[in-house]
Amino acid sequence: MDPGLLAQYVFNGLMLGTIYAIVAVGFSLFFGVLDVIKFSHGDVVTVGAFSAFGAAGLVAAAVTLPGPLALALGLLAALGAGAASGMLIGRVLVLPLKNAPAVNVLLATLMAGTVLREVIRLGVPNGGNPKPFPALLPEGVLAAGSFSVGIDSVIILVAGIAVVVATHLVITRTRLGLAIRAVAQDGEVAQLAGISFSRTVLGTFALGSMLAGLAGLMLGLYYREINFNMGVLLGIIGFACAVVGGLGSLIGPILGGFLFAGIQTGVTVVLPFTSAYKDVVAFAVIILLIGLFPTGLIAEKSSERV
Amino acid sequence: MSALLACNGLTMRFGGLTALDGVDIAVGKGETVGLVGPNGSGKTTFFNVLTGLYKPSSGAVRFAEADLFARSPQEIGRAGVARTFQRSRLMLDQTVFDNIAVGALGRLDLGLMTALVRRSRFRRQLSALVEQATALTRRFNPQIAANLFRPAGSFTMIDRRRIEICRALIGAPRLLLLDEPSAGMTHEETRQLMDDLLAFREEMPDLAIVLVEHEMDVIRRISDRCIVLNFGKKIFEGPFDALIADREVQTAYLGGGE
Amino acid sequence: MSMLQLAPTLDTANGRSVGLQRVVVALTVAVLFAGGGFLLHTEEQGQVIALLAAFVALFALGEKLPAGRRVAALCVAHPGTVNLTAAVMVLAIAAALREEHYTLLMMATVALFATAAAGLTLQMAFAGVPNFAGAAFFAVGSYVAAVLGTSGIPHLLVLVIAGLAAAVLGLLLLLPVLRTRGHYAALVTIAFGLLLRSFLEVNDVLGGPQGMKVPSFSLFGLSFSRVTEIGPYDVSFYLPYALAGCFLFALAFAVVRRLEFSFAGVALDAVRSDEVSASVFGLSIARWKATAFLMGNALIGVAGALYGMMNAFVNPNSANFGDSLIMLSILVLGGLGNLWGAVVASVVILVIPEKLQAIQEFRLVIFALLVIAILRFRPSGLMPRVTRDFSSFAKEG
Amino acid sequence: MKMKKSLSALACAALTALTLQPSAGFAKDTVKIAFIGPLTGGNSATGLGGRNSAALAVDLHNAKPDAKYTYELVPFDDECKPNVGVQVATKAASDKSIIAGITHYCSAVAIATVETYNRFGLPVVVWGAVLPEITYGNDFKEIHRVNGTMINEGKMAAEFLTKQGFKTFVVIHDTTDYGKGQNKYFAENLKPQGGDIVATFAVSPDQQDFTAELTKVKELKPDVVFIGGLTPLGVRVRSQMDRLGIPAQLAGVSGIMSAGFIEGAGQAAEGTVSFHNGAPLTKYADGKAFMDAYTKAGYREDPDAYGPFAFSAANLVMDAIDKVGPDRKKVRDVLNTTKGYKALVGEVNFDDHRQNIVSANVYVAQDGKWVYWPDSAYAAGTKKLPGKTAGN
Repeated sequence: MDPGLLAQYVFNGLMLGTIYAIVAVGFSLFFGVLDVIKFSHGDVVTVGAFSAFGAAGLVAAAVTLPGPLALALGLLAALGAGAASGMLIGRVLVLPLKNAPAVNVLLATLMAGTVLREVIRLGVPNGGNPKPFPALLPEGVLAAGSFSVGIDSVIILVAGIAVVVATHLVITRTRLGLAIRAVAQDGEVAQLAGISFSRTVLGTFALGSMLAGLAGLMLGLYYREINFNMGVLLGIIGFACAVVGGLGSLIGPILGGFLFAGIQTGVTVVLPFTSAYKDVVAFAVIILLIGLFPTGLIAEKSSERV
Repeated sequence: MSALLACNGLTMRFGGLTALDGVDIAVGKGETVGLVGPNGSGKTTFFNVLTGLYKPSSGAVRFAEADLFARSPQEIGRAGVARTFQRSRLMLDQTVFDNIAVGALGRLDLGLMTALVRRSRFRRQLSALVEQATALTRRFNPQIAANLFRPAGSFTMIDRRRIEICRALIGAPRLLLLDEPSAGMTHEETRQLMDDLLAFREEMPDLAIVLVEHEMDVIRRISDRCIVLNFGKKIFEGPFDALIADREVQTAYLGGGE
Repeated sequence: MSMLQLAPTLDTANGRSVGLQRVVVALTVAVLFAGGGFLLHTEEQGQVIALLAAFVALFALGEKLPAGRRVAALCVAHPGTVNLTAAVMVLAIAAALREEHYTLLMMATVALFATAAAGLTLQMAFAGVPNFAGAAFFAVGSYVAAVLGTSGIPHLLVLVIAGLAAAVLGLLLLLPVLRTRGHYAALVTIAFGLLLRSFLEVNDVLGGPQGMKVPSFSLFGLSFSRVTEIGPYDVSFYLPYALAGCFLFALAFAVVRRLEFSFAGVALDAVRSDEVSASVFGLSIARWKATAFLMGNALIGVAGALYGMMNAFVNPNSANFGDSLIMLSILVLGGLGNLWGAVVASVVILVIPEKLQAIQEFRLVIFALLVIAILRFRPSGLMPRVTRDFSSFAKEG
Repeated sequence: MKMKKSLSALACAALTALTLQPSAGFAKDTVKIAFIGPLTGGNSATGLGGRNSAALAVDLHNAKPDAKYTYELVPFDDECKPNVGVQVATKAASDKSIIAGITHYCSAVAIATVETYNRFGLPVVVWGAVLPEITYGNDFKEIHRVNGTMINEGKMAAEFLTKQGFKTFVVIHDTTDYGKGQNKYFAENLKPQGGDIVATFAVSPDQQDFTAELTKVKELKPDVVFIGGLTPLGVRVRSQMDRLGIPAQLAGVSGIMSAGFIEGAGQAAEGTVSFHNGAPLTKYADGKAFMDAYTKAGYREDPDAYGPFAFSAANLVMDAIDKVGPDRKKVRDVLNTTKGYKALVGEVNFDDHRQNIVSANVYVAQDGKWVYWPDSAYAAGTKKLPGKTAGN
C-alpha cells in the first residue's frame, strides 16, 4: 500500500483512539472511586460540544472575536458545562444511589443521559438537526504525497494526548489525585484518614466530566459537525474501551480506546467493501477479549477478602 | 489410626509472598485444634487453601482417605468440610431457614424437574429440612428456632454467628473450620457461644474442629491441641499450657505486634 | 419489610377469618386489575391522570396505613387467591374489551414483555447474571417464527424451537458471561446485542434492514389473525393474542414462582449473593448461572416469537439497545425478582407513554424523568421482591 | 378498610375525569384526522416539520368561512420504530372517530403498518416515506402517497450525473432499508447510463467517523461521492471529505435535501447536488403563501423538505372528507380516484397503485440555500460544480 495512505489510516486511527480514550478514562475514574458506571457520560460529551458551540457562536454573533479568544471561550464553556452536568448527576443521582444495586445506577444515569439529549434536541433551535461547528483552529493542510492532514487535526491530536498525560499527572501528583486514589482503594479507610468521601467523589465526577466536555469540543473541532445524538454510540464505545482495558485503571482504558479504534479502522482497510461489518467485528472482538481477560487487559486489583 | 485430615508441606505463594510455607497439620476424628498466630501469619489462608478457594502451590492434602489437594471448593465441600467466615457472610435479607438450607444444598435434590414438576418430592425434603433446622437451631438458641422464617438481618450479632455455625453444621460435616467466631462480639457473647459449641460437641463426638482465634481464653477452653503459625510457618504444636510457656511463640506475638 | 413481620400473626387466624381474608384479597386484586384494565382502555387525558393518581394513592395507602399494610400482607399470605382472582379478572377484562383492537394489542404487548421480564428475572434477580441484550434474544424468537412459521411445523412447536434457539444463541456468550462478573458481564451482553442487530441489518439472508414478514400464529389450524368472532360476539383479532400472551405469562410466572420456592431457588440466591460461600457449600457457580441464563433466554425467545407473530413482521431494529433497556427498566422499576412488579412496570413503561401522546415530542424527556424519579425515591422498585418464606409450604407437606 | 378507600379513590378519579371532559356542542361537527411521524429521536426534525405543516393545513382549513367540518389533527409519535409504528397505527385506525391519516416518514415504519391500515380500513396518505414497496408492494386501497419514491430519485440522479460528465462513483449508504434501497435504484439506473461504481460502502446510520472509508475513497479518486442516507450522514461525509482533501463532487438523495444539511455542513455544502421529487417552494403557486403562514404561526421547527408534502396530504384528505362526509370507505374511494388535484406540491395524480406521479428535480446547494437546478448559477455556467473543477 501507498505509504502516504497508510500514514493517513494511522493518523485517522490515532485521532479516533484519542477521543475514545478520553471518554473511556472518565468511565474508569468514576468506577474507580464509586464502583459505578455513569452511562450518561456519552451525553455529557454532547453537552460539552453544544456548550462550546453555543458560547463561540453567540459571542461571534455579537462581536467579532479573534480565533484564539473564541476558542478559549468555547473551551471554558465545554469544561464548565461538562463539569457542571457531571457534578449535578453525581450529586443528585449517583451519590444518593450508591448503596442501590449497580443496575439501578446504570439505568438512572442512562435516563439522565436521555434527559440531557432531549433537552438539547428540544431546547436548541432546530436541535434535531446537525449543527456546523465553527472552525476555531488555524486552517491549512500539511501534505506529503497522498498523505494530507489539517493543521487543526494535528493540534487536536496533540492536545488530546496532552490531556491524557495531564490527567495522569492529576491522578498521580495532586492532592485531588491522592484523594481519588485513596477513595478508590478503600473508601472507609480514606475517610478515617480525613479525606472527604463525597467531595472526592464529586471532584472525580467533575474531572471525568470535564474530560467528556473537552472530548465534545474536540469532536466538534475535528468533524466540524455536532448533533444531539452524537454521544450515544460514543458512550457505549467508551464504556466498552474502559471495560476491555480494565475498569479502575488509567492505562487500561487508553489501551482499550486505541484498540477499538484500531479494529474499526483496520476492518475498513483490510475489508473495505464489507466495512459495514466493522461494528460486528469490533464487538465480536470485545466479547472475545473479555472472555480471555475477564477483568480487563490491565486487571484491576482484586480486593475481595474472604 | 490415620488422621481425618493430613496436610503435608502445604505451601501457598502469592507472587513473591509466601503465605503458607511447608505447613504440616494433622487433625484426628473428634479432635479440636486451635490455630493461633499473629495477623498475617497465614491462618485464614490455611482455611482458604483447605476449602479450595485458593489453589495451593505445592504440598499434599488428604481428607478421609481422599486426595483433596487443589480440588475445587465444591468437591471439598461435598467431601465434608464446612466452615464459617471471619466476616459474616449471611444473606441478611433472606430468612434464617434459607440461610441454613444453603449448608444442606449439597445433599438435597436441586434438579429442575423436582423444582418445577415433582413438587410433592420437594415438599417432603423441605419438611424434613425444616425439622432438622429447627432442632439444630434450638440447641443454640430457641429464639432462633422459633423465628426460623424471619430475615437473618433482624437478628443480633451473636445469633447471626450461631446461624452461620448452624449453616455449616446442617450438612453433617466431618470437619468444621471456625474462622474467629469471637470477632465482633463481647466477652460475654463469646463465652455463651463457646458454651453452645462445647454442649454441641458432646453430642457430635466424631466431628473434628479447627478453630482460628485470637482470644486465648477461647482457645484454652475448647481446644485439645494448639498450632501456632508465624509468617506462614508452623512454629509450635502442642497443648495450650505448653504454648503459654513457649518462648518462640512469645517473641512471635511480641514482634508481630498483636 | 413491615408487611412480612405481620405475616406470622396472620397465621394464627382461624378458619372463618381465613375465608374473610381471602375475600379481602380477592377484592383488592380485582379492584387493582379493574383499574389497570380501565387505564389500558381509556384515552381521555383527564381519566388517565386521575387513574394514575388513584394508583399512586392506593400504593401509598398500602404502605403508610396500618390497615393498608395488613391488606398487603394478606395478599402476600394468599398467593393462590391472588393468582386466581388475577386470572379471572384478565378473562373478564378481555371479555369486556373484546372488540377493542388497540387495548387488546397493548394488553398482549404488556403480557409478552412481562414474560420476557420473567426470563430476565431468572437471570438478573435470581442468578445475578446481567443481561443487557433482552431485545436481541426477543428478536431471535421473532426471527425463528418468521423462518419456521411458514414451514408447516405446528406453531406451538415453533414457539418451543424459538425458545431453544434463543437459549442456544445464548450459549455463545456463556463462557465470557461465566468468567466475568458485574459490569464486565454486562458489556458482553451489550456488545452481543449491538453485534446481532448490526449483523441482521448488514446481512441480507434474513431480510436485511427490512426484516421479514411473520405469519400469524395459528393454533390447531385456527389462524389468530382471522378470528373475527367467537360464538355470537364480534371480537378483535388481537383478542386471541391477548389471551395467548397472558397464558404465556401465566406459564412463565408458574415456572419462576416454583423455581423460586424450591431448593434450586435457594441455590440461585446463594450464588448471586455470595459466590465464595456458595462454592464452599458445594454449589457450582457455573452450573447455576448457566441454568438461569439459558432458561431466561428461552423464555424471552418464546415471548419474542409470539410477539413477532402478532406484529406480523420483525426487523433488525427490534433488537436495538434501547428496547433492551426498556426490558431492563421493566425489571428494575417493578422490583427485581417480583413478577407482579414486572407487570405493573410493563404497564408504566409501555402503556403510559402511549397514553401521553398529547405531550408529543416531550414524551421521551418526561418519561425519562419519571423513571429517574422512581429509581431515586424507590430504589428497590415499585413492588420490591418479598422475602421467600417456606413456612406455608413446609406445613402443607 | 382499604377496600373502601380505594373504591372511593376510584370514584373520585372517575368524577374528576368526567368533569375534565371537554364539553360538546360546537356548531360544526368535529372530524379527526391522524398525523403519524417521528416526533422524538434522530429523525424528529423532519417529523416535527411535517407535523407543523399538517397542523397548519388544518388550521387554515378550519379558518375558511365555508368549511363544512371542524378538523382536529391527532398527532402520534412512531419514534421511527416499526413496532411502535404498528401500535400507534392500530390505535389511530381502531379509533372510529379518526377518518383518515397522514402517515410516516420512515420507510421501515411505513412498510410495517400498511397491513394495519388495510385491515382496519383507514385511508392514509403517506407524506414522506420513499420506499417503493409501500405503494407498489401491495394492492391495498387504503394506502396513498403524495411524495415520490426512491425509484424516481435514483433514476434522475443517474441520468443527471452522467449527463454532467461524471464517470466514476463511490456510493456511501446507510444500512437501513432507506439507504439500501437508494443504493439499489441508483446503481440499477446508473449502469445503462454508462456510469461506473468503483466502490460501495454500507455504513451504520449513527456512525460518526468516516475517515477510514473516505481515505479509501481518496485512494480510488472517484468523480462523485453519492450518499444514500439522511441528513446526519450527509453532513458528516461532506465535512470529513473536506478534512481529508477529497475533491470529488458530492451528490445525495432527498434524505440530505434539508435545511439541516446546509446548516450542518456550512461552507462545505456549496455545490452539493441532490434529487428530490418535489419542486422548490418558490416554484409552487402557493409556496410563498405557505411559507408566510408557516412563519406567522410561529412553529419552533422548520417545515423541512417534507413539510409541504404533509401540508398537501392534509389538504387532500380534508377536501375528500368535505366532499363525501366523515366516512372512511367513501373517503378512501374519493382518494383512490384523485386526478389533477391542485396541491401545494403541484398536481396530484394517483396511478393504479395510488402513487402520486411525480418526477424528481435536481437541486444544488448554492449560497446557503437549496436552489432549483435550472435556476442556479451552476446551470447558468457562472459557477462550476466542485467535482468538475478538480476531477474533470
